[in-house]
Amino acid sequence: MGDQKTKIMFICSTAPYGTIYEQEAIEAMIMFSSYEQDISVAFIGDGVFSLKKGQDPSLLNIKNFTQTYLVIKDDFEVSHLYVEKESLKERGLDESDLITEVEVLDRNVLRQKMDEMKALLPF
Amino acid sequence: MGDQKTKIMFICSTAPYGTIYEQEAIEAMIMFSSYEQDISVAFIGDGVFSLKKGQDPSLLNIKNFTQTYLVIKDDFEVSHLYVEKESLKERGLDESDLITEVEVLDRNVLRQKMDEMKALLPF
Amino acid sequence: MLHIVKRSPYESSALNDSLKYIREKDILLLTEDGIYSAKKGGKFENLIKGVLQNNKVFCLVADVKARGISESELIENVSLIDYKGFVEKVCDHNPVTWG
Amino acid sequence: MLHIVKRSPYESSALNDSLKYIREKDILLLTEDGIYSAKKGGKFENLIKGVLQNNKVFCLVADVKARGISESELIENVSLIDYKGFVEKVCDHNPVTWG
Amino acid sequence: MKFGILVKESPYNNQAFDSVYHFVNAAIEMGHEIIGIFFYDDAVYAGNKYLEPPQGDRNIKSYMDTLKSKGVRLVICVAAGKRRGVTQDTVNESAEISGLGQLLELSIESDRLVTF
Amino acid sequence: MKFGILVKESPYNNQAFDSVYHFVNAAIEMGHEIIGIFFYDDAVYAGNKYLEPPQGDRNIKSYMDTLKSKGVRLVICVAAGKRRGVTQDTVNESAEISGLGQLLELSIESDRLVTF
Repeated sequence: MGDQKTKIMFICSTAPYGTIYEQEAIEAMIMFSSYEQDISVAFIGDGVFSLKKGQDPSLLNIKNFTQTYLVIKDDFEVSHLYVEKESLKERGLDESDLITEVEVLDRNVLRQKMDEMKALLPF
Repeated sequence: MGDQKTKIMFICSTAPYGTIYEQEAIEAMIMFSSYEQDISVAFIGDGVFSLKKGQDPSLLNIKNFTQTYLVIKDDFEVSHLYVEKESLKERGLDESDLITEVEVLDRNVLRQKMDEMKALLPF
Repeated sequence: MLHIVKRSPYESSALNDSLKYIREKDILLLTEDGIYSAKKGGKFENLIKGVLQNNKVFCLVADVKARGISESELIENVSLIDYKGFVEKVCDHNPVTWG
Repeated sequence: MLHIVKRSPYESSALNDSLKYIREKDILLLTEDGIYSAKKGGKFENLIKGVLQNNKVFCLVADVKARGISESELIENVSLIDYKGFVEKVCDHNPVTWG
Repeated sequence: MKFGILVKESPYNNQAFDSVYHFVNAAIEMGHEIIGIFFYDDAVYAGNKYLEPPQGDRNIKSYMDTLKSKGVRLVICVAAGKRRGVTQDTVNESAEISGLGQLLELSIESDRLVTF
Repeated sequence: MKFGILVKESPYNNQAFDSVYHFVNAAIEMGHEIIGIFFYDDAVYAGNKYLEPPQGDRNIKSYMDTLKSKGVRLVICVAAGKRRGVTQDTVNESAEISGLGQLLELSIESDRLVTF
């Protein structure tokens, strides 16, 4: 696969639980991270809800898969977790509502990051 | 199934081709109509696009299933085809854009029809 | 009529579509991703407050808890119900599901 | 960047989401139910006209024909392309699909 | 009361079938009767007998079996199923394959038809 | 150019796989290389060998066979497939089952990755 790391961004824009996209996106992130590429994850739109504190899907018999984000940088070597500031605001959320430390970016800055990517994976 | 006819309304609110809902809704209408109940179909929202004149999905290798609406009242004894006026207007359409004769109703009137139904089937 | 909305209002027109058909004595029930409509401080707060002037609005508690929305984060006068409450509402009103 | 929008703008936020990220030199490609965005007289006519001031907007011809939208029903300056045109646009721009 | 259920969404892509499961369990516990669940559109995938969910994940097959054990009829639409590969050869033994007439019957015989 | 394709949507519920089919045929005709189509999420249902579409309807299985005959690799995600009952026992012979590493490889080896 060559020496240079490939820059890949997951664009997570769906809410958790109502659909499976975010759960299977995380499964992909975990697998990707073991190949030592440069993986980042951008949360925009409803994707920011995946990082909301206090999730407890036990009444639905669904596992809280978003807990993986707590360790995704340390255990799985994902390089960056970006959150779009405008999407947080529109949903009445701020950084203190999120389960883990992230880089909150203005939409314009996030767009510049997208321009650096080899591949964009929307989920 | 008793003597009284049951009033059932299909609420078609999805555009054709992009998803399969409208195609399978028609398959259900056809089957239902052979049981001599009182079946009506309401087109609201993007559902009105199913009745747009000039559809030709041959380039997609998809059949033009909406042609069924041309005969659904005569051949399949569907009682009513209702179209919501406001949805047409919002999409820049009017009655002359539609493939078949329908009853164009104000939303309020359509809502009153819904109140008379035993069961509402959204597609 | 019981209007069931199960999609996020941020990505789907389901909430708006339901509100076009809501009338006096109808109930709005938010389930699955639909519960985000009822979050305080979100984009739909004023819309839901408007609905509450004429209609009752319920959220399914299992869906609210799953998504980490605490009771204090819900718009005032939105009520929580469990699946049994959901069943009761369907007994009382003919249901229609949006989106 | 090539922004691909495949959902109806009337029921999905995909078009709006794409426009938040569109920048100079980007292209908007409407496919599948996304092509309804480009219909003259529809709710999104002004929005698309605004996009056209800075960006090119294309519709996939197979999807437009399927849905019975004639060329004269499309907003002016929206261009039709076939699948080969779609492939060419992807060659020229990194694609991102919305919704 | 007598309930009929129509489910249209794919069991893994959407939460819809989970909601059906919890709704139906609550209704039965309250003494209501579920006269049937009709699986249409992509919901027919719930009737596939080959599902092998990972441990700790939602188990659609066991949901089907539980509902069946409570006496709920699980009807997979024959036409929607055939198109999607859910047929007599591949259907979960808790489910049955039948025609759209069954959905009409649910609409007629139930006091309420609920769509998920 | 080298293209990689990711398809996420259910083949019957959505038009996505139809769009993939037409896009890929056009690209091949133009002399481009398709290094693979990765089926993820509900798109894995396209790999089921039991599909029996009605006459005159879209035929997902024949689309798969045609793409394969043109030399396109059709990769069904093993984890997404297992959950949904698309496994070694049920997979269409034109498709292969493999891991998410294949999607990463498409992202790296292709000039463009297109998502449907």
